Amino acid sequence: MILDQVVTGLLTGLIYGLLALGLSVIFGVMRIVNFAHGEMSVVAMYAAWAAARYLGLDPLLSLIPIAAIFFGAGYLLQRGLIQPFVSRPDYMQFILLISVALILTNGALLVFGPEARGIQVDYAFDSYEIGTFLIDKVRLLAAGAALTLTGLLLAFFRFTLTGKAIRAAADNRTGAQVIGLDIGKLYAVTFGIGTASLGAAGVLMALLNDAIPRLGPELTLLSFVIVIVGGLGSMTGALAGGVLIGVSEALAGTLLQPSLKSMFSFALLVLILLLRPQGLLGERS
Amino acid sequence: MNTLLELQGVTKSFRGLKANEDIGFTVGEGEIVGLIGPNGAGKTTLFNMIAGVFPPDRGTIRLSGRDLVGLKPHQTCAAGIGRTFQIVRPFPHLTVAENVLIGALHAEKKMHAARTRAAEVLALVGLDAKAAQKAGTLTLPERKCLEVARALATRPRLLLLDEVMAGLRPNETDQMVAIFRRLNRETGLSILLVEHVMRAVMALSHRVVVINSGRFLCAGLPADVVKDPRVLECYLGGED
Amino acid sequence: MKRTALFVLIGLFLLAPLASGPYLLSLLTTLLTFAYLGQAWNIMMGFAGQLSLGHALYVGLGAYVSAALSLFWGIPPILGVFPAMAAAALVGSAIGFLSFRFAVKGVHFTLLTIAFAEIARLTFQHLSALGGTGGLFLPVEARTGVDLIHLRGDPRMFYYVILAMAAALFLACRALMASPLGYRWQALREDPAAAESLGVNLLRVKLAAIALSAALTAAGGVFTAFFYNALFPDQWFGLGYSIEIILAPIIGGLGTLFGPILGAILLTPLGEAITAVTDGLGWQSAGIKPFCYGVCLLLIVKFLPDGIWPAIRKRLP
Amino acid sequence: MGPKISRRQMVAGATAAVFAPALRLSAAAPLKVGLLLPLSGALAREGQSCKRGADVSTGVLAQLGLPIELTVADTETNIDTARTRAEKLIADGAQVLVGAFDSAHTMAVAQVCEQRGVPLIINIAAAPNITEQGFRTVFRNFPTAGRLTTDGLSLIKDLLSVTGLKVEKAAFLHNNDTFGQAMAGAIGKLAPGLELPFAIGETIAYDGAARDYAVEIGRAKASGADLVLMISHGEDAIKLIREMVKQRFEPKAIISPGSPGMYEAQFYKTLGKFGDYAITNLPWINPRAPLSKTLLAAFGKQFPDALFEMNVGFTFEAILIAADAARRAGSTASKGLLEALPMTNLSEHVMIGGPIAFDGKGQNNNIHSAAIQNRDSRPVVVLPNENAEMTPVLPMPGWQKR
Repeated sequence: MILDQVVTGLLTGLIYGLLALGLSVIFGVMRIVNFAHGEMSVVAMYAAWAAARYLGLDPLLSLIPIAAIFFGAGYLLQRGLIQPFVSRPDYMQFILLISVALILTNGALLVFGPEARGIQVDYAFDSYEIGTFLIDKVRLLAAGAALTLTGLLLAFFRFTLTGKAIRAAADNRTGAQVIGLDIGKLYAVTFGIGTASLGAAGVLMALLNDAIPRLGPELTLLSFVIVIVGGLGSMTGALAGGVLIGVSEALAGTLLQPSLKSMFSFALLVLILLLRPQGLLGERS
Repeated sequence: MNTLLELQGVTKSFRGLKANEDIGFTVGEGEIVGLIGPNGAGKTTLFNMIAGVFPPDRGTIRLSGRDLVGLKPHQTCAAGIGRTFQIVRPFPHLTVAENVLIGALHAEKKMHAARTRAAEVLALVGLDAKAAQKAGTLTLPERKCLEVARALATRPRLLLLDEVMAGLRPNETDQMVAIFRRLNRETGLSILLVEHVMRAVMALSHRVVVINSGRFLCAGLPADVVKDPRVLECYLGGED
Repeated sequence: MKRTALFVLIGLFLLAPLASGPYLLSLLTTLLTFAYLGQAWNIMMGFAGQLSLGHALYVGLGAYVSAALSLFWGIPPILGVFPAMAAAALVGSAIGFLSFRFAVKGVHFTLLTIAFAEIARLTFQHLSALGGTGGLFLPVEARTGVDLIHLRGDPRMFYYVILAMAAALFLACRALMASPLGYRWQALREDPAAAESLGVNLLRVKLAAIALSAALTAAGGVFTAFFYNALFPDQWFGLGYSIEIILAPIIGGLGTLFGPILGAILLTPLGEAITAVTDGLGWQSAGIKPFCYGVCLLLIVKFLPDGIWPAIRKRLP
Repeated sequence: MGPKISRRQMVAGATAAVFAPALRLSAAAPLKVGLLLPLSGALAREGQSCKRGADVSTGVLAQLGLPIELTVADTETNIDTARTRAEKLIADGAQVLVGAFDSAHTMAVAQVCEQRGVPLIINIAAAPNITEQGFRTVFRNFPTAGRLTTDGLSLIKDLLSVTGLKVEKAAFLHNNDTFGQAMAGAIGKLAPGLELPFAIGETIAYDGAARDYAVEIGRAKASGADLVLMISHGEDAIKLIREMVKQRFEPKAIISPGSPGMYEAQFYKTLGKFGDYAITNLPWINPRAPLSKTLLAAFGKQFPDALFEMNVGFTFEAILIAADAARRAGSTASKGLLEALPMTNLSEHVMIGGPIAFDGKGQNNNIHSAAIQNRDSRPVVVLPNENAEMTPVLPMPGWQKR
């Protein structure tokens, strides 16, 4: 049974990883902590639900268009609202994004109502049986998609010109300006990418969870924990953190009382903050 | 002349790179010593070790015989070391007077005594007209003055000056030099200064210590040192 | 000018219960509670520059410690407030010490404060001796009269208690700001390395800020416990409450004395005003009020990034 | 105007006859009822479902000659707002308050009401302490956790004996929130005295905010339980059942001894056939009471897409109790209501149980639970017999045999 749980935790963790990646990318490049992170991904869950309900699109298909829309929204949000706050102190960024979160959560409540919105795919209840193992099909598909997307993102940052420019801007803002990079645009692109990946993660999560407005803050906190554990600003760290939190929550739930699952994550967070503040895979500045 | 600051065999490396190796020199009481060397010679690292920002890997640093190694910056300050930062670090949202007051609070426990002390120091460096202004609004030369005033307000026995003349115009440099000479003469303040502005170094220093690539190169009277071929060579050859 | 404004403000608050009905009184009590808690939080963030997003931890601790002492040992809150404050100061110092010892700074420090508040919330959820998620209830007796020792009385008494607390804290903060400690806090906030070079003992100054802020916040928690008489971990330890606490001082003007008060004066009625407007317009959909509140908040941060008080002060002679 | 409407009106008319004295007062000013519910924030779903009960009450009560004027206020799931809104409602002239769903908020509102001498009729809030505080103005028409549990567990015994099902070991899964902990505490205390024909094996407390319940169900399955006792809160029930299907965990019965979750619209919509056969033992609308028929008809008309839930029934009843008190007092003033409420003896109401009456603490002890089984994505009363619409079916068919 423990092994079953570890596998489940691992698969869930991959989706968490993609979710947290968005937070990490944005922080890593422009040092902004997106406190509306979870709320934004709940909007993506609703988008996936709406696509399934009204267009009959499977979330695995609506994934790409929704991520694209989220990219655009993130780009515009950064340009229109967040850019002036990049150089302001963190508490102002915090209040700004808390307001955004309030607006998103209650906007979702206004538009979609308080009922949980679940997506019905015809494979929702399937699971694969391998020996004594039971693997949940939805989770496997979602995790696979999350892993693929994460891989694509990593490749983007490693191999494309824009990706390299963004990394340069993250490492040395002034230096990047000196060599003529348009920082404003790069930041907007980064915010777009961060938003797109949390959007994609939201769509995948909609397969496993019903969308409900109050899920937002939970997801924000979860992403923080993952990102700190993996290393704030580190992309592979976010993935590793997601898997670690997924597995350790599963184990904590199995070995301790399940209601203490998140306590375990927070304890892990504290330990990491104290002993390795750069996170498991982050670099010490 | 009694020895005030004494460094012996001070060595420090960062990630395998030696920043300072086996450095030793002294500053006497009431003495002004110029510490020069090309960029990257390890001067600021040395300052940070004296001020307690980080400890040396090896070696001793003593102030009037008291071991400074392992002390935190606020403890070295209590021991009598005042310092300025190469890149000025004013408290931007506080007024000029408040900036200096925080230093003065180290020397004076009572608020009004500290305020008086702060006012005196501000007058001394010629910033008294700007006392009520926010430090963030000062010009660079004014910020340098403020940096010095703040350090002076702690009533140090040894003042560490890290390139305070850089970026000043010649007449401003001369004013600054005059202030330090007066302080030195009237209060017996000892000064160790890292400086690239040779005009200031020559005018102020009683003695000059040269380091290069983290090692002690030579020491002597300012006029002698500048003629030393090794010094010339390290400046010409060491510049990259 | 500032002094006159202060006296007018205090006078208005003193006389308010005479002119206002219970509804307004209730609103003013909430307002003063947030002004008080915001002021206490401001010591740590506004003065000393340590951003805590887990201040609900200290409200909860103060509330639970004093309530438990009163329930199980009959210790009245007037005495219970001291152990409550001490407990919060101790926890705050422990967090402060750990963060100092392990050099946890900036965003990481903020997340550390959230983590500890969440751990406390989950712990209290599982403390069945203190009611767990089922809640801890104080007996509601003697609802008339004034009993300051046991904090029992009618709403006007509670109003004056929190008014006295807020006023005392305001004066205390004003004295602190002008004290050596206050200046050292500001030095720590502005530039820790420079402060240290000027002889400021960072650990001591930081711990003083956190411990004092935590203890004063806990005193607010004691008030809250005896005002509401029912304690639930999700309510008083929750992240939502931590966020509520810090809105007023940031909107009002961080690090200023009037900021937390002005912020509360603006934000508490803002919620009521939005409800009145949306009701008046016939917008009945649930969620419209917090939605508009979010929009207002966004506009304020966007256009008055330094807060209201600094913007007003600039225009004062 | 179709024949449907006229039939509904007929039923309403028949019910109104019971309240005949009320008709004399119908010209009087309506009773001003202030309703406090968490319409936004964490409890928005529950609050909005309660509100539907209130929305439908105005019309139904008017037909009974019990005119009310309803003002609804949103507590935003925030205790300060709950308190301030209560004060505002009273300031705006509310003569009786109804609410507030959450126990913490209800405590805050109760104190305002006590202070102001305005009666509070609690629609839903299960924390036992609320009626242990000596409030004079607080009346609760909702069972305490202890009562819910006793009824819930006894009904399990009845269910097992009626269906002849034998189970050996139960796994007890409960949400670790206020309600869940209160219920779990009551079960721990009461179960031994009830001589249940099965043992409660693994007890699993879970976090309602958890994102998935793979571990929880994994543990229940590994414990070898053939009965699942579940205290859920809302959509957690959906996730738990879905996880059972995925993990192919097929207990003989899934029974909630008195919690929300498994009889809600979203539950049926999301789970479809997998939601069937689960049983919840809780207070429910008495489908045979005349007033229930009126209420259900009105509800069906006003909310064709919504499902009638317990929240709706209790919110309606709380308002009914207020209107009834005003009728008996012959006045809508709070003072008169406070004198009339303790004398409440309302036999014509909608929820299963005896006449509504309050004990010295303001608690109605006559509410009884019924066993509700999900059949064809609809909640159906299966026990007690006098209220039953169908007979219970246990053991549940396996997931793949549906």
